[in-house]
Amino acid sequence: MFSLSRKDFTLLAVFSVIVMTMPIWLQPLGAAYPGLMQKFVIYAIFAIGFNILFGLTGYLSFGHAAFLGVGSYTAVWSFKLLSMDMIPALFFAVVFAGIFALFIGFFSLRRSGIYFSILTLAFAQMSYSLAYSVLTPITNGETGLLIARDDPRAIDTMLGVGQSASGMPMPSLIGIELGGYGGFYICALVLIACFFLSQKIFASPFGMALRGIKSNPTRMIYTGFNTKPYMLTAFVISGMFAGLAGGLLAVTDPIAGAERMQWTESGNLVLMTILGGVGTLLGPVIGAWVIKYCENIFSAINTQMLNGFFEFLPDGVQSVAVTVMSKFVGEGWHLTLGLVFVLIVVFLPGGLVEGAEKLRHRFRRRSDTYDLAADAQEKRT
Amino acid sequence: MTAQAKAVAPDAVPGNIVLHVADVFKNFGGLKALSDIDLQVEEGTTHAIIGPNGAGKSTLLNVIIGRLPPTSGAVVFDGNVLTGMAPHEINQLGISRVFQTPEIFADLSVLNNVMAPAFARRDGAFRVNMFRAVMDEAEIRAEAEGLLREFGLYARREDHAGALSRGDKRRLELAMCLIQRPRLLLLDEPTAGMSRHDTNTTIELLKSIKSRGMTIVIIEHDMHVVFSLADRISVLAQGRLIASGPPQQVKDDPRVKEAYLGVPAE
Amino acid sequence: MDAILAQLLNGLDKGGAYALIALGLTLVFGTLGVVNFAHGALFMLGCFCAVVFRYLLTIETVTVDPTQLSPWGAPVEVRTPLVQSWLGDWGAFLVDYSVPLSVIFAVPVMLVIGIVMERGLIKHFYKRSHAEQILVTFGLAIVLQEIVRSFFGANPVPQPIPADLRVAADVGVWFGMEAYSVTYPTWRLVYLLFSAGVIGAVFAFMRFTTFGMVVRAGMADRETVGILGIDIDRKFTIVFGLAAVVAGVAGAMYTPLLAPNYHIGMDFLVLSFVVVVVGGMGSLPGAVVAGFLLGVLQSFASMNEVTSIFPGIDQIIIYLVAIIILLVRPRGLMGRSGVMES
Amino acid sequence: MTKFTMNRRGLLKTVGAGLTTAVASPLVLTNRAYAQQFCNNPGDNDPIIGFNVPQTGTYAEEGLEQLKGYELAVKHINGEGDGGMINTMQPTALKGNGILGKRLRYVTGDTQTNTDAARDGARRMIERDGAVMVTGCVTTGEAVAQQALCHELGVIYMSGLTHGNDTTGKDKRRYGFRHFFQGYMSGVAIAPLLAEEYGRDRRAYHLTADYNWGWTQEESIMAATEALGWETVRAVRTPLGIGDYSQYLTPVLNSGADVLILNHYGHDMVNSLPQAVQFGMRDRMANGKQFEIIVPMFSELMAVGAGDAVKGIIGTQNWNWQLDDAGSRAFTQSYGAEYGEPPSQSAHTGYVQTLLYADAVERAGTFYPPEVIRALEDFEFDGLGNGPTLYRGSDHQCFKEVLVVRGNEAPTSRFDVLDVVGKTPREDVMYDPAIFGGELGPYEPNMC
Repeated sequence: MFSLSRKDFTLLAVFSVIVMTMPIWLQPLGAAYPGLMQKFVIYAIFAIGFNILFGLTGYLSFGHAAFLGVGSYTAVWSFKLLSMDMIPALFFAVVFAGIFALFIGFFSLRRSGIYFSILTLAFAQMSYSLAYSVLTPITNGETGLLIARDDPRAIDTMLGVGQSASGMPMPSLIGIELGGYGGFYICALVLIACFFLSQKIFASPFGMALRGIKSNPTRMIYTGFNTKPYMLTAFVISGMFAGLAGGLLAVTDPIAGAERMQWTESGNLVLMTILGGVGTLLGPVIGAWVIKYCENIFSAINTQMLNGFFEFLPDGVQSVAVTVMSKFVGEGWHLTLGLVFVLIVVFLPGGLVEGAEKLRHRFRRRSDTYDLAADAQEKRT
Repeated sequence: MTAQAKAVAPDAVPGNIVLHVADVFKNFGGLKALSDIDLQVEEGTTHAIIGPNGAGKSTLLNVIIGRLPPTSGAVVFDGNVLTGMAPHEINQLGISRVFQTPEIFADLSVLNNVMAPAFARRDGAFRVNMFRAVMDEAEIRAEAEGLLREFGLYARREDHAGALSRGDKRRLELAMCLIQRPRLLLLDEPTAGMSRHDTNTTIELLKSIKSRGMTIVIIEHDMHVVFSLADRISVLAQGRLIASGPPQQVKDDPRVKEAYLGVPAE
Repeated sequence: MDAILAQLLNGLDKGGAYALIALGLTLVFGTLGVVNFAHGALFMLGCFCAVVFRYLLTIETVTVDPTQLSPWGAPVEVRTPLVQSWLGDWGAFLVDYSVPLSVIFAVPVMLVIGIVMERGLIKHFYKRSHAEQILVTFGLAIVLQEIVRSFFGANPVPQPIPADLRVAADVGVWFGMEAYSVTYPTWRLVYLLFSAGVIGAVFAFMRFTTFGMVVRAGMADRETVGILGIDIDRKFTIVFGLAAVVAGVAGAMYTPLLAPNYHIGMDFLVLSFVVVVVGGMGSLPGAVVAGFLLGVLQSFASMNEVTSIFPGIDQIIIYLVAIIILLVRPRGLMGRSGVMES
Repeated sequence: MTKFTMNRRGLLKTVGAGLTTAVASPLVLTNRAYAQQFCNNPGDNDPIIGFNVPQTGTYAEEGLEQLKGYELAVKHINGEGDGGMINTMQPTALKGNGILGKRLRYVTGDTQTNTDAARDGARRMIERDGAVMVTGCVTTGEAVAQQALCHELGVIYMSGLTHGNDTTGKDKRRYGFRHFFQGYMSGVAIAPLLAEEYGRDRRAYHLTADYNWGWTQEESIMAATEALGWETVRAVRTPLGIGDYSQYLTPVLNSGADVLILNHYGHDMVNSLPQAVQFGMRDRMANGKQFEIIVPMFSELMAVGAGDAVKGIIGTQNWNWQLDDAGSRAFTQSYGAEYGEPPSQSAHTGYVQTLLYADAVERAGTFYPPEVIRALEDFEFDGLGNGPTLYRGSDHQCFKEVLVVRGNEAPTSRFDVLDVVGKTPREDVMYDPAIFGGELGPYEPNMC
């Protein structure tokens, strides 16, 4: 049940090391602070889950942010009503997101291709609009759902787990508070578990069936597979991953806002997955990291920093360098992101992971084409 | 003959009627595509359906497979009325189909192409089976590799199926059907567009399958193929069944000669 | 009755805009098979064609008057508008009518932009997966937005309606109602007629020219057209240019109703995809019908009589209708089978 | 341009040249946190504050204006430039030599007008850059989200442009402070002028953006106008950001109303106001009176975006550069010298908040947040452009004169689109903090 092929096991081990040592290797990149590392890890979970649907079945959902939002709202409500412990919060986040995905998937999966995409988009946008306005009693609308000191927290009260004398209550795991690095390491463990699960799904007959549906749905039904429950299961699983990610967002930072459900968030997720490489195990994770990095680090560089950085240059050259660079950072970070998208898709077709692999092969063994194909194949099976 | 070959048709009982197309009519609007078709296929035999273009062969096949509902009449397979069943349910009853243009999983490896149908056979139409890797299913894997060896595709088991030649794709599709150990194999022009040499190879392959006791319904243009394989032949013309019987009898039937054989084949 | 007429006009007006945006998108979608996330950016560029045109007409010479200081301590600048000082009343007329005249400016500009985009980038992506098309066109859209932002900032740039068209027309009287029962902005009526005209022109072009027939055949069955040996490449370029022009003029004329900023394209992007898909992939009439349908339904759903029964219905009506239509009709209103279904 | 050595360090950190720091393990960092008395104690280092404003998205321009105000404030606090309002602020402990004798430094972030991104930015400033105070926002959503986060982490948050009642009402926090005015004050402030201009016998139709801010605004204005004797015909909620409001505007015309109140902000208002004018509403007579449109909450950038439609429209503002007091003049002077244009209210509130924080630290003699908070609470000051002002301790809301403005009929540039037509005294806009509920929470900081 927990076995993996040797190749997958190596990948998992390397991946675990990369994730757990983030505080070290992100240091020189200026990203080694808990807030961003938590986001790296959580959005990686989100993208892995999305890839189970999009990567394996080819069904492009444009409404996955809705499940992220449902997960967050559920978790915050669990903090408010039951307990500040993360276990019930995550449990309910996953369950509610799953139920929501079951509902949306049931209707959306009646169609395929672009029609499916627009159906999921429409459901998610409806959820967003309602969460922002009519459902404000549940969602607290624009300002977002926050925890308060005087929330009931039935379980905590029953167990006599009091709130700390100072500050706001913090989400915890069996009494251990989850701020900062603690929150990051918990999320990192969850990510590794999710990565493992996604490896198992990719290698399993279930995963093969999903790939079969992507490759040739006609052959699938004439081979005796009932494709509808397969699709629905994949949809619900990926919705649950999203719910888990949403729950973790609330665990590390107890607030849930409607903007998390907007189409731009779904779009971001799609871009992360495509950027990294659709259908590859590692791609969506890397895509998520690249986009979150641009968003958080590039946007924070201002002209003062640039001036300092280019101080060694003569005055005239310095101001030119600063002017040019400032178009790409700070308020111009979107431009960098847009260029990254275009350049990657032009020069690394198939996304970062697949593109990098192709390049590596081209440089390493130009002649041995048969092996190349076999290797690429092995990656998929 | 290998071990797999014996396993292909587990419990064939000669003389038993496995497929009965009973008084089927199929209209498309005003067009009568099929009229009063009545066919019986005996277990363990190869039954060929022939006829000129537009005679209704494909329509008949689609009615059998559940893709098209008949306007009236019924298709009965092994005591089950197929009308109204979904294609995957029909397959689960034991009918596998080879298409005119090969339907395979182009993005999967050749080996996985053959293994996937085996899971449908073993696990049924739907089962969430996540915790055991495909490649760890030793039994199914061995069976699939055996079939690939037999079909001369073993060396290419790791390749994308989409990269195979057209002839290889056809053989792969046949292997995908056989691993399901179907009680009835439907072949839709299995040699269409093949060279004479490939056609002969395919005939030999089909003969070996037939010799395992497999029940086969074949739709075919090529008379060489038909008379090499068929135990019984039914002739369709303008949506009607004009003759049915052993090859020699059909060959001599004047109506058939008039309707079909009078025109040079191909 | 008057309320219904007013909302019908609102709906048709909205629908005209939706249909125009969707028309170009469905051409690119249906003919070229490209999921063009940069289509919203084309609309935005069209808006800024109007802005740039007006800017060019109102270029001023600036002389600094060092004797006077503004309250924030800078020398006062004296500005003389060039066009008006050269051309007098005629120049004033040009400035006043800058928005409708900018359409003449937008057509060649957008055509060039469309052709450059297609030749430079999009054409390399016809054979690539939809996923990669999304990524590259989205990236392109962001880059275009940022370029516009670096020139015009993020604040909306309002464009005035020509003075003669600023009054609201008493539409009710035309239908035999009392005076002032339904008044409607003249510019919106102009936009409605304009969108009808552009839609008509596109349909006529597709219907009566050989080029249009080839393109329509291509939408129905791309392979066959390719086999016929028609130089489909050049046709594709022109189709993309045409889509850019339609989106662009739709944007330019819309600027008085909606002050454009660099982000306006993204706001229309999702909506235009919904309209196209509800209309059905590969169908030009479908896109137009869906545009008007969604526009009219959105207007009627916003009436107090409706929202008092279904609170919040006006928030979600477009998506709700989209869901219902797609569940009832598998390929939207007029979709063809096999286009963008896998 | 002045060079900041720290900023170079910051950038090195950012783009990855400082490989040597790689040895620092998370354990070390956590220990560092415990070694402090409170979150991001500058100790012997220069204090760092974070400016977190939208730099992209719909409200980017408003955010960038605010950023300019912040940057100018840092200069003045550090003794560069002409000192601006430090010279006019009374009382003040600021000496133009930084804070507590140390040079003030800053980092910036982009909130994208999105609560999640705003919190991400604030966390980066607090966790990575060691910011001892975070400030900036353009919407109430951003303000509440950042304020709650900063309270959890024990870092003071000075909000920027937020007009919703919740920021210092239902969602107030001990660590959050607002200088900007809010919806209730707008309603009370605008009422006398409305009575004077449009009379007491009016029928009003509200169009309200359908989210928290819109609702509180609608409630406040409705209460204030009904107190005047106006009748509310109907209040209709409009979806956020729909762009085309025609379907909500046509029912206004024949509703029997003679005033339209647009409870819209920013981009919503930039579209709804011109569209209302296009429908001929301002050329119309209803109930024998001239039909009027009111926009209770204005900003200069919104007014520019709305173009000609804004002429003659009455609304309220927090501050306007055309004010003629010493503080406003000084600020307008030095801002104009720096950027070549007059400041907006967004820049003003950012500037003032920074000064107020620096001054409070100076008076408290420490960066320790509880002490700084106590220094800010119930602080009375003058000379910052709004007349005598009180930072009320019970809800951390500033109370000062509220400006009533009107769209300039003949603007000479894009900087004088709004004219100040009235001031409502501070006493009139004061209210009982209990009406909005909420709880400030404890002084004692969490450890970040």
